[in-house]
Amino acid sequence: MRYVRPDSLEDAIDLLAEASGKAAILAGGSDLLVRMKGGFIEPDLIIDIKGVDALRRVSENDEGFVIGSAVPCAVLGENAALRRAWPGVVEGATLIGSKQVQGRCTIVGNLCNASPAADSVPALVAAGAKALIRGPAGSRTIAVEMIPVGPGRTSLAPGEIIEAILLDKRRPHSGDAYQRFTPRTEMDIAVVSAAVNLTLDDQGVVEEARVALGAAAPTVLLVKEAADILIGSRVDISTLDRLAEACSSACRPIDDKRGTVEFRKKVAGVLAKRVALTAYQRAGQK
Amino acid sequence: MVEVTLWGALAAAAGGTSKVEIEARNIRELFKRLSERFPGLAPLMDRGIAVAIDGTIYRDTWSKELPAGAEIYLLPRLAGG
Amino acid sequence: MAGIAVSTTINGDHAEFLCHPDETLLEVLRERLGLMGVKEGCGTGDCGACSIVLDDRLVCSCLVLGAEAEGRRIATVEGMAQGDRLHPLQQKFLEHAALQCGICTPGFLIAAQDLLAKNPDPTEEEIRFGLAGNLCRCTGYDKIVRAVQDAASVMRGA
Amino acid sequence: MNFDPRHTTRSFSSVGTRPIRPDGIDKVTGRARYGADFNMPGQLVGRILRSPHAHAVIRRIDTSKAEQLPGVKAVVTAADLPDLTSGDAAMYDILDNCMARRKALYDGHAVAAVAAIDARTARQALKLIEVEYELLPHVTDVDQAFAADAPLINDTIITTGVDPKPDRASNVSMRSQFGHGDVDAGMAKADFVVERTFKTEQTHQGYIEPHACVANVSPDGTADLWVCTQGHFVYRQHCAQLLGMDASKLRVTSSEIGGGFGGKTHVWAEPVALALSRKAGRPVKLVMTRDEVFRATGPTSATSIDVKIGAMKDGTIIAADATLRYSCGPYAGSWAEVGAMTAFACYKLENVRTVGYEVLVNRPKTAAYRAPSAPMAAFAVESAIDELAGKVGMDAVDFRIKNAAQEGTKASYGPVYGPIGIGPTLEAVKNHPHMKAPLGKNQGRGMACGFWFNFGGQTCTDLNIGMDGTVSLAVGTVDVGGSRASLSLVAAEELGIDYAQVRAVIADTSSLGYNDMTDGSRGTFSSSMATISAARNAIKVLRARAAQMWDIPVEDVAWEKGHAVAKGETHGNLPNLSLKEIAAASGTTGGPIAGHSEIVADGAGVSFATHICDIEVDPETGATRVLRYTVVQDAGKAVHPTYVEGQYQGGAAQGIGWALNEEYIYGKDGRLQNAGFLDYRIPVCSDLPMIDTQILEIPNPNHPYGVRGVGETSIVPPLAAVANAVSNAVGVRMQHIPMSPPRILAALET
Repeated sequence: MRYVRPDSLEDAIDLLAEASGKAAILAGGSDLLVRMKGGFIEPDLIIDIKGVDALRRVSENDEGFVIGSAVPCAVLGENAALRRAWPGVVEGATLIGSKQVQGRCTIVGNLCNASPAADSVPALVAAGAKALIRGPAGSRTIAVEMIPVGPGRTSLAPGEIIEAILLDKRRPHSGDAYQRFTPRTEMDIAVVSAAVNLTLDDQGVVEEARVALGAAAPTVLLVKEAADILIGSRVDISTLDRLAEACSSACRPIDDKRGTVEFRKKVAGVLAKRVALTAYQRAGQK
Repeated sequence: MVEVTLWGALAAAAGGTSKVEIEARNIRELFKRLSERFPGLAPLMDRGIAVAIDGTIYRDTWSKELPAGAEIYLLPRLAGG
Repeated sequence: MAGIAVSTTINGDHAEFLCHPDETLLEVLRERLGLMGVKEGCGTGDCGACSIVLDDRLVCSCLVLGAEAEGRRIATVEGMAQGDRLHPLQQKFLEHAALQCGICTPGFLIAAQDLLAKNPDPTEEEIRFGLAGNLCRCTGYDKIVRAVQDAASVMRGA
Repeated sequence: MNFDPRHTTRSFSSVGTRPIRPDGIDKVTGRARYGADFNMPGQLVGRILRSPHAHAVIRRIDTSKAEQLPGVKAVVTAADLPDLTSGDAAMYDILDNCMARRKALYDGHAVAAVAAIDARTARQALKLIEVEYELLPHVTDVDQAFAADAPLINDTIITTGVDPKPDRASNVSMRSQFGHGDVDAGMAKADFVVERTFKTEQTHQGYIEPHACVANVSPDGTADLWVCTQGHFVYRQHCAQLLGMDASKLRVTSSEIGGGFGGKTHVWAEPVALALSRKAGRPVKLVMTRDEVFRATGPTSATSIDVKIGAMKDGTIIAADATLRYSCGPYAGSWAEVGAMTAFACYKLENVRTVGYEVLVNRPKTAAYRAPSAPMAAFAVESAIDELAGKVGMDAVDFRIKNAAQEGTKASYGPVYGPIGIGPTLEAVKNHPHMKAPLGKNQGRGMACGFWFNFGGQTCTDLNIGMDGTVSLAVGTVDVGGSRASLSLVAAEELGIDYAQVRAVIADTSSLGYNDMTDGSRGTFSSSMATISAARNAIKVLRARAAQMWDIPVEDVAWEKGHAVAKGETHGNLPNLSLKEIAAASGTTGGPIAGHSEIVADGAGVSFATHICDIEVDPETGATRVLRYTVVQDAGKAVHPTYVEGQYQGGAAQGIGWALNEEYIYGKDGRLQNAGFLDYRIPVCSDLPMIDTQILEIPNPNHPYGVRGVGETSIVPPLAAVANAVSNAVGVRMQHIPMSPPRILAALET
């Protein structure tokens, strides 16, 4: 086993592409080290990408935000501009694990771990976030929901690294929100979760909407029917009830140690209602 | 002479008698006489027996005297956490 | 398996060590450097007993590789007292009996120190959520929260 | 030792104060040494291979490849731990649990172990051990295991306590029964009857420190064991017996203990570590991973309990009946028996019957957890009592006060009570401001009572007075939460000196006589009794030395406030001699001054508590939030009130976790699915409110200061108190613990 800490992204990609055995990328390590400890993975090469300065920055340009793949979630929570523009995304990112885990974990790691219960992913999906991918064949940009293809599996090709997550510049009257259900108040994994991202017109009517559910299917679900219910509404009670219904029936969850099918279906709807209301209020204030 | 009450499982092993009159001055004598009279109690006594004397439970003080007229109650010997 | 040479600063002092690529910082601190105050409760980042501060970030040292410590600053419970003067948090933990078995105490002290550095006057709720990454099975947290409140007020006054 | 009535009016000078504990500094500076914090020169790393199967015959174990791996110094299997238990069935079960012999009986059962030069070699070696299993049908659920057609776990288990003796084996190892009166006749007379079945899931003590030890067997057969344990003397006995050693040749030193709660009263890895060290000829350190702790150690029983209680219109309980099925892991146990004894212990009952069944399952061997077995029985009974109070139309507290046991009541488990504290705790709760505080929407309040026996046991203490007049107190009960402070207070009190002049340490097994372990709430109760006795013996010596120094008869020397005082007309004018002065002269008055004590600390006195809980339930998600919690419990006499409060709060927090979220979850494959702190959810700081405590002091007549054990009772009421609060909040009777959100939501929708 080898540990390397390249200082450029190119070096990191070369190392990954040339690795003879199993290579693992280390950013926050909060998933990788747990899997290594449990004996589920024994990489021959660990590529620590935190030596690449560009990956450790959050920047804002004319198109929006660029979040480097090695930025710990705690840093996202401390970024006032990001919090203002994408409060739901930040909510998701800063709910992962504990303060201790927050200081390490990254949204890209959360995405690539490809757990259906990943806390930061539903809000990213609802936000229409994109992943900037670099690999031996060059770079490409795809929607984040295209990355996980099933529990623990991603669509990344061999040698590919996610360089950054891109979030659009916010239009006026926009708001997003994320909530998850956990039995404990902290230090827990989502039993089910929901994210809603809305843009209103000048009259306060929903013009654009995206609704995403976590831990409700093998990958995060983008529920178009639910979004369609919100579009054209002022998020009144009957809209919310229909939204809940649409979310509950879109779920394809499983029974496991964290929750039952019935519970997940029901609570997905409840959470969707609650986050839609929060997102609507946030959008109305801007 | 003291009257001794046996809890369920012990009474069953003693042939169904739940109250026994025993000539015993202390717990040691009580156990000795009981095992002489009811050989079937042996496995249960090996597992451990506690003696409640007027409501206070004794597990190990076999020299404890059995006052005349006291309520003597045999219980399983328990452990705690 | 080649050893990796790491140079770092621990509790203000320079420290160097060799470690394996898959060795966690927790293992290095405990087994190579003798800093046994850093405890292992789970090894998976779920209990907080191995909490340390790594370059001003509170982390679980079981979720950090030893090799990652190169060039960084590490603070552990062993560095909290100044000579024979206890840190106010240590003193208040003693006075409030904020520990029973004490295995979680080093992690709580480091987490509380980090919390108060960022928020010198926290509410009870902020303390509770701020320390939610540290498990204690003995106290029910009541006396820990009180000790942190008391230490915070001493530290603000000082 | 009987309660000294002087103490009811006496003002204590040390006992009842709240000084800083002597071991505190080491614990806040990281210097305290726990199980894993000790190393020896040349030490190897031990690791255990565990069965991934719930129930399987071990056909063959091939360790040859592991043995050939460079760096591996020893591999052991059951063959290295021959059966030396000579027919002692309980010890045989412990042996089999330490290392599976014929069959693997649960997911996590140890099947082999290695000692290697480092952890990575040891891990690699485990992968090279080949075990051939023949899978057998398994059963992990207590009700399924109880059923007649269940897979049989041990074909030699014939139910005891049943007449006539059954002619075939089953998973029920014992039936036990307690009670008096005529339950059926009583029930027939009742105006109101509540009958329900309750279930509780299996929990773990959840101590933060995994089991750890360092074993060192010398070629001459002597050995040392450093270990985190609640009872190093008991570990010595067990290890010596299982390994065929003389107990005196095995010296066991207890490390600081990072939580036990009953889970460190049993050996698991220690005999294996000793066997590895013996075979390798080098010290072996063995530390469990968290995964191993959950899969292989500790858990409580899972239970299924039927309760039926009848009351008259005036609120008198006329009959009470319960059948309790407790899982005990794959070995015979006596857990339901304890549940059956404690179930109705809070009440004055004319007609009562409890029947307990011990049920074998393919889960880890059940271990004690803080007032073992009582919380589940209390959950079932106190839930039914609450419901019955409602049917009668009485307030829940008043109904309990009306039926509470008192001095002279024949306990449901048999004997007649002496002075007890259930009534006073209920009165205190009735008058507590918490009971009168208003509740909001979706909020509910519950209260419940709890009972625990408390134990004493064998205890040995040495009190040595140094030449400078300071005192070393050596005790043999492991300090799990501040007892060194309490015992120093007691020594200071008895000798009449300052707390700061006493230093208490936990002695190893070669330095002190045998001590039972710190369990059954006995630590401070028994060791304080032994400390008082040791101090009184030392005072006898001090008086004799003072008599020598003054050259007067010893009968004329009294001991008052830390001084020898000459009495009588002839020498009443002699200036008092302080303990320090007498100690300084000890070299010429007969040598060292000490007091020893070896006692059986019986007469611990039963313990009662009543708890109040406010909870809010989110009716859409089933989420719960504990808003307020109050513990009222009798301490007899609180030696160090801060640590008594700590015991009350800690037990309540564990009970709340059990009530709401903690449970072992097994898959259909019989494997444990949540062997970690992420999915075995013990409460975190933000889950709990402050926990208010009220200490009642009703002196224990069998202790010189009136002390009762306080450690365990606080975990008995919370399951029921929380369940009653949730039931009151949602208007549906909760019958299954933990009341996880999916269970609450499901209950709301039926």
